[in-house]
Amino acid sequence: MKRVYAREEYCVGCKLCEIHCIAAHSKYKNDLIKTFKKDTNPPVSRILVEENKPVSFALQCRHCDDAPCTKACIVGAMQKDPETGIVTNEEDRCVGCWTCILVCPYGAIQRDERGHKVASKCDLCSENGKVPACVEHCPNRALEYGEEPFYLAKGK
Amino acid sequence: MNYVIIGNSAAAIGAVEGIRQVDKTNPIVLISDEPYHTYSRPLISYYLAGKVAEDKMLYRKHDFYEKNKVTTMLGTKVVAVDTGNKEVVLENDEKVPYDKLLIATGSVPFIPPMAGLDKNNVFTFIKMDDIKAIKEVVMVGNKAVIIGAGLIGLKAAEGLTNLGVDVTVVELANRVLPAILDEDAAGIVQAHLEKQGIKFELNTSVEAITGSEKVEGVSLKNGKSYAADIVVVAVGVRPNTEIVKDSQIAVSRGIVINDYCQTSIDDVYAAGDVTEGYDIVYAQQRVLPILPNAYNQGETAGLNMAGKISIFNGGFAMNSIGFFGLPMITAGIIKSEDENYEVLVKSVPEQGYYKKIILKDNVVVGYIYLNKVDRAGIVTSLIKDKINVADFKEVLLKDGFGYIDLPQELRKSRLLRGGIA
Amino acid sequence: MLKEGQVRIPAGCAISGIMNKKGEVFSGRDIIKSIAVMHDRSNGLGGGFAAYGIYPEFKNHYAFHLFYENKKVKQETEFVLNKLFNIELAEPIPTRDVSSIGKAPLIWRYFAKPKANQIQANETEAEYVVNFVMKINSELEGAYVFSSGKNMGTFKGVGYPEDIGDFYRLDEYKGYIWTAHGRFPTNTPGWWGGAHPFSLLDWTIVHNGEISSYDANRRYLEMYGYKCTLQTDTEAITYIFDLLLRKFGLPLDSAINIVAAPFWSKISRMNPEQQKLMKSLRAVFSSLLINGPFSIILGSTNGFMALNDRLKLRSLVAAEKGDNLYIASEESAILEICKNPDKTWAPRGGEPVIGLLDGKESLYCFDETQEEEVVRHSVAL
Amino acid sequence: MSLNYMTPAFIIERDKDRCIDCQVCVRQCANEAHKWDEEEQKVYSEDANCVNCHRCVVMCPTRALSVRRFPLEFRYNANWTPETIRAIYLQAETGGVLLTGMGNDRPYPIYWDHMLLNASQVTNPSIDPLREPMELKTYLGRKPDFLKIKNGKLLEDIPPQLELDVPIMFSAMSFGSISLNAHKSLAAAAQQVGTYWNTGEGGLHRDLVQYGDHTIVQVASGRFGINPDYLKAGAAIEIKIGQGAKPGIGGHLPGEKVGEEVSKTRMIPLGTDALSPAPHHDIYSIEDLRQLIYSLKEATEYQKPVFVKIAAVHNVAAIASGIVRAGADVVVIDGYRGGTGAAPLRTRDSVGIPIEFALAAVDTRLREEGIRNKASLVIGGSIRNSTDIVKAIALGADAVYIGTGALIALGCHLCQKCYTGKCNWGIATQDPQLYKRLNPEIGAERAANLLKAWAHEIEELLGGMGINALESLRGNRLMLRGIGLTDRELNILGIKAAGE
Repeated sequence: MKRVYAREEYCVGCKLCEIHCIAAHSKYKNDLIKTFKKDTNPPVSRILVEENKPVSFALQCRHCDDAPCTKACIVGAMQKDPETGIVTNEEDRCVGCWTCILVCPYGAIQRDERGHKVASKCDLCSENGKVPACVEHCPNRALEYGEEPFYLAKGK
Repeated sequence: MNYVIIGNSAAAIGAVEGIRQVDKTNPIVLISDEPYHTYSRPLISYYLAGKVAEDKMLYRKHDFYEKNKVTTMLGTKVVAVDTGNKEVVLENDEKVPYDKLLIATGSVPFIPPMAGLDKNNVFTFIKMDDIKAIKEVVMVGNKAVIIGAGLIGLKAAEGLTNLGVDVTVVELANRVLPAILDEDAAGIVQAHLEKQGIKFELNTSVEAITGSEKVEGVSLKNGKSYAADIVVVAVGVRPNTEIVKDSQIAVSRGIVINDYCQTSIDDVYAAGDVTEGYDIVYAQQRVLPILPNAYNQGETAGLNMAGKISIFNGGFAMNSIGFFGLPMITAGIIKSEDENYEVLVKSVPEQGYYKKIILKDNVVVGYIYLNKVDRAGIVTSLIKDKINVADFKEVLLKDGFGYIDLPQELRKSRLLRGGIA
Repeated sequence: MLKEGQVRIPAGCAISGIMNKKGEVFSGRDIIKSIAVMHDRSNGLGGGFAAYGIYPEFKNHYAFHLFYENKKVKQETEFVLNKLFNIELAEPIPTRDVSSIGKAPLIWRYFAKPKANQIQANETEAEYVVNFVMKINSELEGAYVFSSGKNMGTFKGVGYPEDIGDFYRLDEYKGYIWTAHGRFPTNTPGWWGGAHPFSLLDWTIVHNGEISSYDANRRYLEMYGYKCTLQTDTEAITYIFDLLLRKFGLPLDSAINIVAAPFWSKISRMNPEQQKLMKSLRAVFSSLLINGPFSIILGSTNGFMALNDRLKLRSLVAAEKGDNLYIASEESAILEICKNPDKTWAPRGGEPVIGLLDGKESLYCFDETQEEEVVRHSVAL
Repeated sequence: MSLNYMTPAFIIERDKDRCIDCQVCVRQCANEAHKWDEEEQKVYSEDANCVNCHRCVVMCPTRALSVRRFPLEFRYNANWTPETIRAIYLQAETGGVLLTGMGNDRPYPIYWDHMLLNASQVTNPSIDPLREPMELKTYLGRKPDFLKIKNGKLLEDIPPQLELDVPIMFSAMSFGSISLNAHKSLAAAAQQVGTYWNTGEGGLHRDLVQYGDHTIVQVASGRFGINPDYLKAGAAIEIKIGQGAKPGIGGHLPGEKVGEEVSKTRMIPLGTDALSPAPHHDIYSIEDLRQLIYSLKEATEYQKPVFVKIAAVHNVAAIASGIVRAGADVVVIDGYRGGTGAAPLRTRDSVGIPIEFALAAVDTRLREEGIRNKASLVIGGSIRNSTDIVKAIALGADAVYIGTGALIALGCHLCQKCYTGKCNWGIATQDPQLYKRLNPEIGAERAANLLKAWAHEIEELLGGMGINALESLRGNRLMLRGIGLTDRELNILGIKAAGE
């Protein structure tokens, strides 16, 4: 499946991915100014830039083939779409028990405690149906969206 | 091919999904003594507190059985397994034949002997029906005594407190949550619970439940006694091996299974709380009554039953739980057992913040995260993959410990993998 | 108004050529008829002819044809000529009055041989002659050498080519190669020297086109002592061939591959040996690529070669009949004098039509090139 | 402490209606011109730190930023301009030589812009490059006068030549002055487009040896990173005598830029200053140059063309002639607008001559001496677009070098602060936090795109002139006409005035 791959060599640590992730999942869909100025309680970013200068990279759900979060979820809210491979959390049913956080080997699931507590995670912008917002707005191609990591594919 | 599954919780559902990954057509019969559509057992305390409505308790959606071509026999109790004739025997003596059988009967409450257990308003706390029974009688202003300060006991205490019940918890151990917390962490949790009005009696146990027909109180071995309208017995659970006790299926503390989740008898598989599987932290067979383990075993069993050879390498204790807004995640060995263990601790009790990591031979074998639980799964994966952390031990406790702190090679090898790390 | 040589004048043209491979001579009447058909391709501002084999009685003498603007410059020129050459015969070139031809300059011819003692040690006879021509044309205002080969001559002037042929009485000459040119300059002062063919030694060129590489070609040529006094394409093309064939001793096909170089895409499909040669030719002589539209007929004592630019941006048709080879801007100009050719074709861009007299292997007809002589041409540092 | 008289050069304008306090600007500014106020939870500016590199402006996701000249005015004085006054303040403060980066920015005439190109009309057809082949291939190297050919075979190979698919190369910029990622970008672009990049005087990083066939390795006065392997790794060798930005001046790479990779590549100790002397101390005259040229040829078995690069100075034509006679295969002339990582301001702005004149003079001189095809002529020093190239070739250049233009393609915004090592675009820096901003894949694409775009434009212009091979433009000065030039300037350029 297509995934987002981070290339730390080229991550400039600007966090535009986080900013655009927030906007992409806010009620003001991709409108940065409204998201940050009008939404008093904007969503948490589902992508996380990890930084220890000079190294940085963005990390989000890897949509594991054998996703442990889907198996550990106590309510069956976390599911992997058999067609697309995308792991999504059905937030209606999520009770915020954080078992997914316990098992996610990437630490890619965030606690979103704005309303009723839910686990928030990357959905590959599946509702937009195109390139995830983080990849689209990465200024330095440090995020690649593809079947496999760019440089592995290139090495073939 | 005819699959029979006894049970209707995580392991049973995992098995259905495992079978259906491989075999889309052959019939699956699912038998459960509970009359309900599969529901999430851990949610019962939420249900009690009214945080989750009954229809949101479902572990899988309403159309789950239909979609997966599962014939259900809900509210039907299995009494025995006849491995010779390859059939299960029902309470009404009917027999259901199987080609492949999964036993996923879960656990039953462990109820220590004590006087007065037969009185009304003495409850256990693991099934929907337990909650429904409590809901029938509970009233604001009631007093409740909960026997056991484990996960179930404290969940019951939280649920009842939320209903306006005055709760006292009695625990034989010296601390709350003795199975998943050390003394320091338990102290923080206890203090937090006490702020919510819950009282604790530690290092003691109940001598007798008092009252006439109905519970009126409990007397403790330490001489104290408490008035009570409700008593919840939550000392622990044990594998529900009742139906196999007359069979050839090997049982130790639970049903013994191998990496394929096979029992000692051909074509009979077992998964979940009823089993005794491999604990990779302790490196021995143990009963691990936790949901992720149940699902994984169930799925593995299902895959193998349908002919796709699959291995579950074993699990280990891990829990994510929270009480009154204090989340905690713990896994593996949480207390140093001898001088071979190395313990890393960071604690700010006044903020309810506690982080402890246990290492053995530079491999993480357990941890406790209190309050700041974010990204705990990274540490869980270090346990699971037995990563040597010698090179980055000092950053394990760091706030926001993450992939950036892993050596570049390890980090890249994990991040570049699409699948599970 | 500036005349040829003071300014570059673009021109369109008609060209035509006939040769007999056996070397049998024939009257100039045919070539006049042929070029007359293409009357509309010229505008009366220039016409001319080249003829080979016309002076058999002086075949070992250089036949210099000169225009003089006045007698004074004629005297000056003859002084130089006498100093450098032994003159066998000097006479005005015979002409007849043609009403359409305006005022003509003084037109003289000299049959002469170089004075051996004047030739420098490191100079060939041909170079000696070339240097003389360059000197007269660049230094003596009003004198112009327009023909300098042996047993051949060019005849040109301001007017329609058929009238120029009539004027020079070319029907009375007999040659085995004839080429002709009708000119359509866009702007001209009508100077006789500016008409075509252009000639140096035995080389003559008639050319139709306007080359866009002119200044690149010119500046390269000037490094080798050529003086492009006329600023015409024809002059530059003549010098290019003179440089490549005579001075550098390159084979004709190499010269063609320089001036109408095959495209790199074509070279890339050649065998390695050919590729190496082509790359070297193009790399070393890149400044001699003739770019832009042209069709030319390069005449020499041994034959002629007709060539189009590599994109074939100008028309050019060839035909054969018996021993005769025809070439012209338009097929009609051939059919006028050869009703039923054995074969007619339109040469591709960059693909030469080469007609050689029987027994000749090359157009080049000057001193034999020796290995050591070749070395001498390189510029010493 | 005493009062610093310097005032900010730029002012950062933040549109508060658009700013979302996302701090991208804070994270991106190496000069700390943007800061985060933790208490106020707001982004604010330190104008004095701003160098106007536009990194923040371009990165700002809401386009909330703009940078303007600081509005502070001095009393009008045509003589004592603000720049002059500020230079004095700075020197009074520091006691040092004024340093700058990039090329001469003074308003001297730009002669490229005083030359116009020809096109075909009626008498000669223009050529449509989309329909007809259009050839830009160029060979650089010494050409013999003639070839020995027998029976269709070349009897003697011609001297080594560089084959260029476009007449544009990337000029020398050392690893040290620019980042490894910048080098990678240029090297990969050169390979992709079929041209060459130049190491500059900083050696060849091991990651770039793979691009050797498209690399010109430089030998300069410091001799950094030079050994036989280095010389053989490239396709050609360039001896750098001088550069347009600072004729007569050596180079100085401060020790803090000499990190591990630079140190290894330059073969100098970690953290030491890399000083390139002003002259080569083994070249004090032209005959010494000949020795070096032939030493390098010997070392590479006469397989590599040797370039000699000089700055365009007053006597450039005679010097170039000497260089050709000393045996150089390619003469490189760098005009006074050429860029640099660091140069004394006064040298940069006042030494040398325009490349247009230098080129015309050198080409004319070499032709007069009959040695023009003994060496190819490459020029650089502010080639800004494809018409500059077409004009340069018509004046007589074989090919051009681009440096500044290539860096602009990679993201340079000409803030002229290369010498600080804090290039926010990841180009002129060795800071790992900064150089990773230049992803060489993107850089290579952009640099290659620039060359391709210019090549297309050159083809269009050639087609318009009725030319389908670049060599027919080379030295074809009739294709040029001057506009707004004096007779003397026209004469030096060897071109006619428009209308003539």
